[in-house]
Amino acid sequence: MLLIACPWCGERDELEFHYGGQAHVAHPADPEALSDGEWAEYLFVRDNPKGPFAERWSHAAGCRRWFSVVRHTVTHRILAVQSNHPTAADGTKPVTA
Amino acid sequence: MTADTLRRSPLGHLADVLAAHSTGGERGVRLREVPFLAQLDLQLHPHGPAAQRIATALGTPLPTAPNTVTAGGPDDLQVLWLGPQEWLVLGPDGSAPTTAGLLRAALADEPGSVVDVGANRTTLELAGPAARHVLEKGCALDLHPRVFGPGRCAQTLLGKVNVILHQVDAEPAYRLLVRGSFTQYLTDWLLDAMEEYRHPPLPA
Amino acid sequence: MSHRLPEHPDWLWRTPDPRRSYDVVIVGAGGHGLATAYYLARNHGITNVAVLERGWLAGGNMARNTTIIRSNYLCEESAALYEHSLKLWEVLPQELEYDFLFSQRGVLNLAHTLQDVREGTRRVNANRLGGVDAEWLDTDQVREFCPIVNTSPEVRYPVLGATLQPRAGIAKHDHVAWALARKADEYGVDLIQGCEVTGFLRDGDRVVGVRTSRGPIGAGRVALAAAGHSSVLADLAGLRLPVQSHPLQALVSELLEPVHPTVVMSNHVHVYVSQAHKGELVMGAGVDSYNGYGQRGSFHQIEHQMAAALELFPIFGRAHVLRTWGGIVDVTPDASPIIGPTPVENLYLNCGWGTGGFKATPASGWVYAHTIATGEPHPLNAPFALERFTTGALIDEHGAAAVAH
Amino acid sequence: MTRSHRLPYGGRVDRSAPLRFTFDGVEYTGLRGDTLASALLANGVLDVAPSLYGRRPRGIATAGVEEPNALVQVDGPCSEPMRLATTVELYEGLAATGLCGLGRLDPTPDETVHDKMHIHTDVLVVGAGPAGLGAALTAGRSGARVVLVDDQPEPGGSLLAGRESIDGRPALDWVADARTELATQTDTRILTRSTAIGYHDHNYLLVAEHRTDHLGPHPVPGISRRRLWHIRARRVVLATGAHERPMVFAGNDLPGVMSAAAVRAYVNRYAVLPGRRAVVLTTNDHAYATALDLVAAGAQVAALVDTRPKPPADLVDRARGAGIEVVTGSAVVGTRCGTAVPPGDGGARIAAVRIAALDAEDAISGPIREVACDLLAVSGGWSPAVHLWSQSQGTTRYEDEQAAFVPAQAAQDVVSAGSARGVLDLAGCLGDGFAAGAAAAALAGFPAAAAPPPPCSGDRPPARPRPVWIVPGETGGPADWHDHYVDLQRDATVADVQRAIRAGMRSVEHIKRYTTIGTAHDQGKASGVSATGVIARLLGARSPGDVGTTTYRGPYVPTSFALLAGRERGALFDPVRTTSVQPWHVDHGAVFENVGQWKRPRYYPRPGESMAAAVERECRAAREGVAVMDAGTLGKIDVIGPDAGEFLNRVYTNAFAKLAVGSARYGVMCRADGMVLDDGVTLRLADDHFITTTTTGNAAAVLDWLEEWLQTEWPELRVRLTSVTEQWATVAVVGPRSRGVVAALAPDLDVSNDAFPFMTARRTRLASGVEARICRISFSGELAFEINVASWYGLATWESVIRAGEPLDITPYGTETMHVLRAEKGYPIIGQDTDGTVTPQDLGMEWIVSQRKQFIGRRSFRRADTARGDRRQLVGLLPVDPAVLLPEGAQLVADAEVSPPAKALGHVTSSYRSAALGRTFALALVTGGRNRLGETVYAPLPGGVIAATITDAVLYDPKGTRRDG
Repeated sequence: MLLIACPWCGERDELEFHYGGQAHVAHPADPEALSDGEWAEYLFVRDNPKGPFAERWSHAAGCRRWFSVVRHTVTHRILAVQSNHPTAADGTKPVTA
Repeated sequence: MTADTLRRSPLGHLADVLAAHSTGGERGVRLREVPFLAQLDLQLHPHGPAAQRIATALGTPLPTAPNTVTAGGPDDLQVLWLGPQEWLVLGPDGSAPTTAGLLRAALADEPGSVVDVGANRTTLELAGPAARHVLEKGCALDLHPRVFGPGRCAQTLLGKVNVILHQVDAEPAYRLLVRGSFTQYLTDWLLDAMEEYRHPPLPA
Repeated sequence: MSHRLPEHPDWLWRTPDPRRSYDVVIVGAGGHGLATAYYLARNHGITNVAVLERGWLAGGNMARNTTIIRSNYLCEESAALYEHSLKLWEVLPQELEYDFLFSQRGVLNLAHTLQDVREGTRRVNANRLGGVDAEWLDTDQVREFCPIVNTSPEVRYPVLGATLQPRAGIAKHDHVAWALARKADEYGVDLIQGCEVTGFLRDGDRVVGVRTSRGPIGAGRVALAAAGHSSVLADLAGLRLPVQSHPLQALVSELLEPVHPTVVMSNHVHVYVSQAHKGELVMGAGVDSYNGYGQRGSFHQIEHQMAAALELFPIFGRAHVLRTWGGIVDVTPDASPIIGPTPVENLYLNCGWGTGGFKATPASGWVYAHTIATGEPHPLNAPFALERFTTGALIDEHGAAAVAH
Repeated sequence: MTRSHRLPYGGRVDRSAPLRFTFDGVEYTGLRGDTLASALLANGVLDVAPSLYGRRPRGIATAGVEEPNALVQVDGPCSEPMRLATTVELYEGLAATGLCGLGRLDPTPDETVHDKMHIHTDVLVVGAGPAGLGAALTAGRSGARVVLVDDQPEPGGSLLAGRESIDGRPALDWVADARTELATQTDTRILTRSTAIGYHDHNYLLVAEHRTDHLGPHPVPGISRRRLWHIRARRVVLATGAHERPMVFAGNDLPGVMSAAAVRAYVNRYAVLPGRRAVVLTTNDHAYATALDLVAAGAQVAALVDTRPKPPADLVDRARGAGIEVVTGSAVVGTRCGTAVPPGDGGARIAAVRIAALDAEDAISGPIREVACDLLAVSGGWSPAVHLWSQSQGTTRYEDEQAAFVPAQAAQDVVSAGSARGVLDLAGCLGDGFAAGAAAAALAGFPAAAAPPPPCSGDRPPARPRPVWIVPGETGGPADWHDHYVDLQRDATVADVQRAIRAGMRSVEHIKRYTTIGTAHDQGKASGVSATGVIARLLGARSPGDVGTTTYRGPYVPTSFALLAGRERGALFDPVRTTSVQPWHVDHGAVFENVGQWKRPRYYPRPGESMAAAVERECRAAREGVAVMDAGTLGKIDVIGPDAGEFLNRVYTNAFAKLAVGSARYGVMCRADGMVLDDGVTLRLADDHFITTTTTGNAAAVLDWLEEWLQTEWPELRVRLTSVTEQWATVAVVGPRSRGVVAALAPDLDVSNDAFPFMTARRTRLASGVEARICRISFSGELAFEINVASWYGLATWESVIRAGEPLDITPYGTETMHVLRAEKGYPIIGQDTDGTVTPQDLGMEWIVSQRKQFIGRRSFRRADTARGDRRQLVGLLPVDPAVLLPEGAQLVADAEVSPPAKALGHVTSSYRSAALGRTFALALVTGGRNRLGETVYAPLPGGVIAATITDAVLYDPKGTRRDG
């Protein structure tokens, strides 16, 4: 049972979260401009490193915010947590940096 | 005006059962439903002008510290932090239309939402010296008084059910807001967890 | 009465040093790598082969699975591949001269909702049409077939019926791997343990060998068969795969007198359990949602697995979990494997088996050996090419295989 | 009657509380404070059951969780297999049976309760021996929250079995004081009879507490039998102690060969003399105390055999002073079994040992002599209990000096203390514990003044041991040593290990698997390192460190399924979700269907009525009169904000931005790969306010999906989502006569078609006074209304609909009828007629796929396979024989004659008997189906082939003339 620090609610059990896979994979701005191969890459191909991995979680049973975590995929140590909610930029402070 | 005789709270039919399972004493714990509380889901930007207007209208600021509750105003409202841009405004039975009106007026043209969720969830109150231990049977939050206490709230899991947990008294007493469809299950779960405290403790 | 396992043979395999080059280098001495080496030799006469293993032979997922063998998959392509596998399982004990306790005790897949019933009957009918043995059992027949299943209508998700594949069953995983290893070794294949692949030797766009912790090794062709680490290896070759690696756990009980005559799987309540030869209950838990290479998963998966097990098998209440462990499953978007050539010349790929790798071992080796030997996929693995993610011709097993097994 | 082996005084047993128990059907008496093992030993019973495979007699060999032999079935209301006699506490009436390594599952339902508790602590200390107590004391003094767990009924650990002094008093007085002090610390909790079984990531530990096992087999009212503690700790101190290793020599498995530390525990803690004439065999200092304690208890110690040529002189002197012959540089090289056993005094038992000197290479180097004995106490050295440490991913290293694997690099916020990290003397353990507790508290934010540990006496740091991994046999070589047992429970010997190595095995993992060493019930707890030593010797490795151990896997001790399941059983296994109308459904005999976690009425049979008849009746009511259904389970989401229309445009394949206020529209949403995800009707309540519905089973997933896109892709959209699924009760009133019912319910509402057209909504106050939103939405093709009220009024509104409809014979209907009605109209059910490989076009819904806007998944439709014209498409099927029902899931082929393996053209997704059509019909996904209208396909089934004609999916009222009534 991982202990994940929601940037807003603080440390909670993994069970409260939904996993969202690799972080920072943006939906292509213009999908129609992509080749089938490029589109397939967006749909299906994600990094899968053995080591630090930037990934998304959503605090589904809590504040329901999505955020990013850098987690080591062998030790499960959480190396960084980052809120990507726009409010953060506007001055509301998540409880963890 | 609606005849209140038509209204059914999810646990109205179980009031006697809840009372019968409640116990007093040093390791007592009590469970009851607090039906028909007004509940409004409020979403908006916490630092816009509307937030200030709402604070004035409600008579209490919106809590911006996660997992905290503010209270006040003539209507005895409580505002629970649900997320960085979301709150639950709780009030007495019947107060929803007025409060919703106030909130909508204060929100004005600013993006946000006010949604009546009064019938979406009901409220259970779990109180007594053993209340925390009952919760600890299925809640992974740290409920130690050093960490959690009156005026704190959290959206979390109790057993397999999402709840809004709100500590209202140091006794301790907690309110559990649970969606209507899960109410029966959660009640069964709580009554089962409380069973231990109806019996003598295990000899040391 | 509990059974003592059959003794292993007096001789298993050599511990050779790597030679400078081989016709084929297989990366990964798990079941699939060993089966590939075996069929390269047996079916194609290619014996100048090395199987390189980072750790100890068959120590990855091969040592960690719950040994269920079945071929009753939903999609025609999958069923055909797994059925080929099942047919090979039926002849391999004799062919390999190794009693690996292949026991065709049947596999039940329980249905608990009307949707489960629809999916189950769809699978039974599809399997029968595809030449795979399959039957539909009603609740009474389920109780008759496996009397300890709780078929009471009072449970949270009552058993509404089950599919049965009579020819399905279990086998002893270590014995299987060792049987293949022994025969491959006998054919002259070098099984090289403690040899980690750290990179690829390239000549332009072609792969011509591998860099290893024990020095460079030349290779006419390089075949990856490193379940759990497919992405890590592909990365070394500059390939990104539609694969994510997740933890998957399993557990065994202590030895118990026989109570469970078959294999029972339930997607809905989430149980899969058999009682092994010696008497231990062997069960699998769920796949964790997050990526992980730690060969361990989250404990709540085990707890949920136990609750589910008791829902279906109340008699298990006082059994004990003796040991839990975790493996790493490579999961693809359509829950089907990838077997075939890659965009890099002379580099071949076999990965993404999710939870189905063990049962596929012989067929995987068979078709992979064919692909490596001929440069062209075997008809059975042609649909499982990497290109399907571009064309959209996925082989979507999610419908019937939403959980691990 | 046997002579009692109970000592007349001493021990932690209550002589005023004799307890009767039976073992293998024979009645005995023990004392409160006994384990089953000590009570059996007190009665002279040593062997519990023969070994599983070799049928060798085997005796109690240890006094704890590392026991390899003494497995029992504890009988009772629900008997429990595979308990250890060494850990089962005696209670009045205990009944147990010896097991030869194979348990028996009792089919009797287990009525006992198992529960769980989740707690957080600043410092968790595992083990309440001297190091653990010291750690808990200092950590607790800092004000930190402390949890101390120990598997025994009382704290003390090794002190319970010893005779040491602390602070000038018996050590157990110090333990009592420590316990008292801990009890006064407000935030310290001691869990006894509690074994830490698992150490997981992020300092998450599982502790199994046996709460009532020692009280007897019956449930104690209100008290769970066992409890699983889930503990999240900021810092962990592992003071888990060490296990004494067995030694590998010929005949080392005879009953009467026992761990020296266990012998000491039986003598001192349980006041039981396991033998009257003992030989002690040791590689280290510790067994000297055993020898001395045996003598003090009145036993004879015939010889103390030390593998070391020069053991510490003071120890030798003390032993000799007690009249013990000390034989140095030697080992026991064989044992002899007694044949003449006193009647009733157990079965086979050791009668003599054979002793020989060993040279520096561990070879026998002198004459062999035989010494008679009835007990051989063996200390092969000490292995720190690194199981939890290893589970926490900490590394270990082999320490030659100690001949042990000790903790090396920590992977989490944890330290080991005391003998768990190889500190084997009491003063060292106390000092280590005190320091570790203070440090852990400080790191958790509670600095504490360092208190010096109390002085102690009775032992001292041990001298270097001399492990002898294999004591040679008197003849032959390792391949012949078939009675040198390495794993007692698996009957695996040195000869077996040698065979594995000869077969080519080199890895400890392979050898373990080849021989099955370490895989039995004890998981090699005590013997694992000995096995590594044996393997190292036979492989010619320099030390066991070069071979390594196999991975330590949880749980630390076997843990019952029931405990892990906890309270999630029966009614609490998984939530049952119900709507506010549920009481009515139950009262009116509904048969329920599980849909996700919901219970939905499937149909409402009248007394004696079959499902088919009920469904036909319900369908007829909906088609010809009026019928009512509880639609409250559909997911409902408020979508609010100036960009709500744009947002819906992006997630649905069709357009919503320009939907008129007060109007509703059906929409389909796809995943990014173009496959249908969900469908439902969305209603526009205001310019900036929509309410969107989802399928019952998908509600949570769809909300997650929408939030994900909104938060992570389109944060610029000013849209807020609120789930209101349970806010609204939804009563669907369906059928040509529904208008009259709604008119009666809602007198203020003009329900005429012109005033209230299809796919619009109206707010009104019902005659009851309840505020309602009524929509004209139809999932049946008939005139239909959906009445939405706050769910507080759901039941009352449902009842008022029933009352208002009574004159029209209004009929409640369930999901089965709903499915028939919608299928007659060709409306697909997502998840039934689709399976994750189906596009909207495959469903014949090109009309709903906008060509003018972007939406999630659109790009995927252009992929080669997705754009094929001959994909599987939804069509209708009419069986040629109109009375024959196609089974759902039937496969379809083009030819009546087909022999497997054959490819299918498609399969039946839905199939029903239709009263309205007067026949059976089905929906199916068929390859290129829409180009095959009129063709005949065949469903090969076990009972024969069914022929059916492909038709359009819409079979009932294709022109849609009925929806306006």
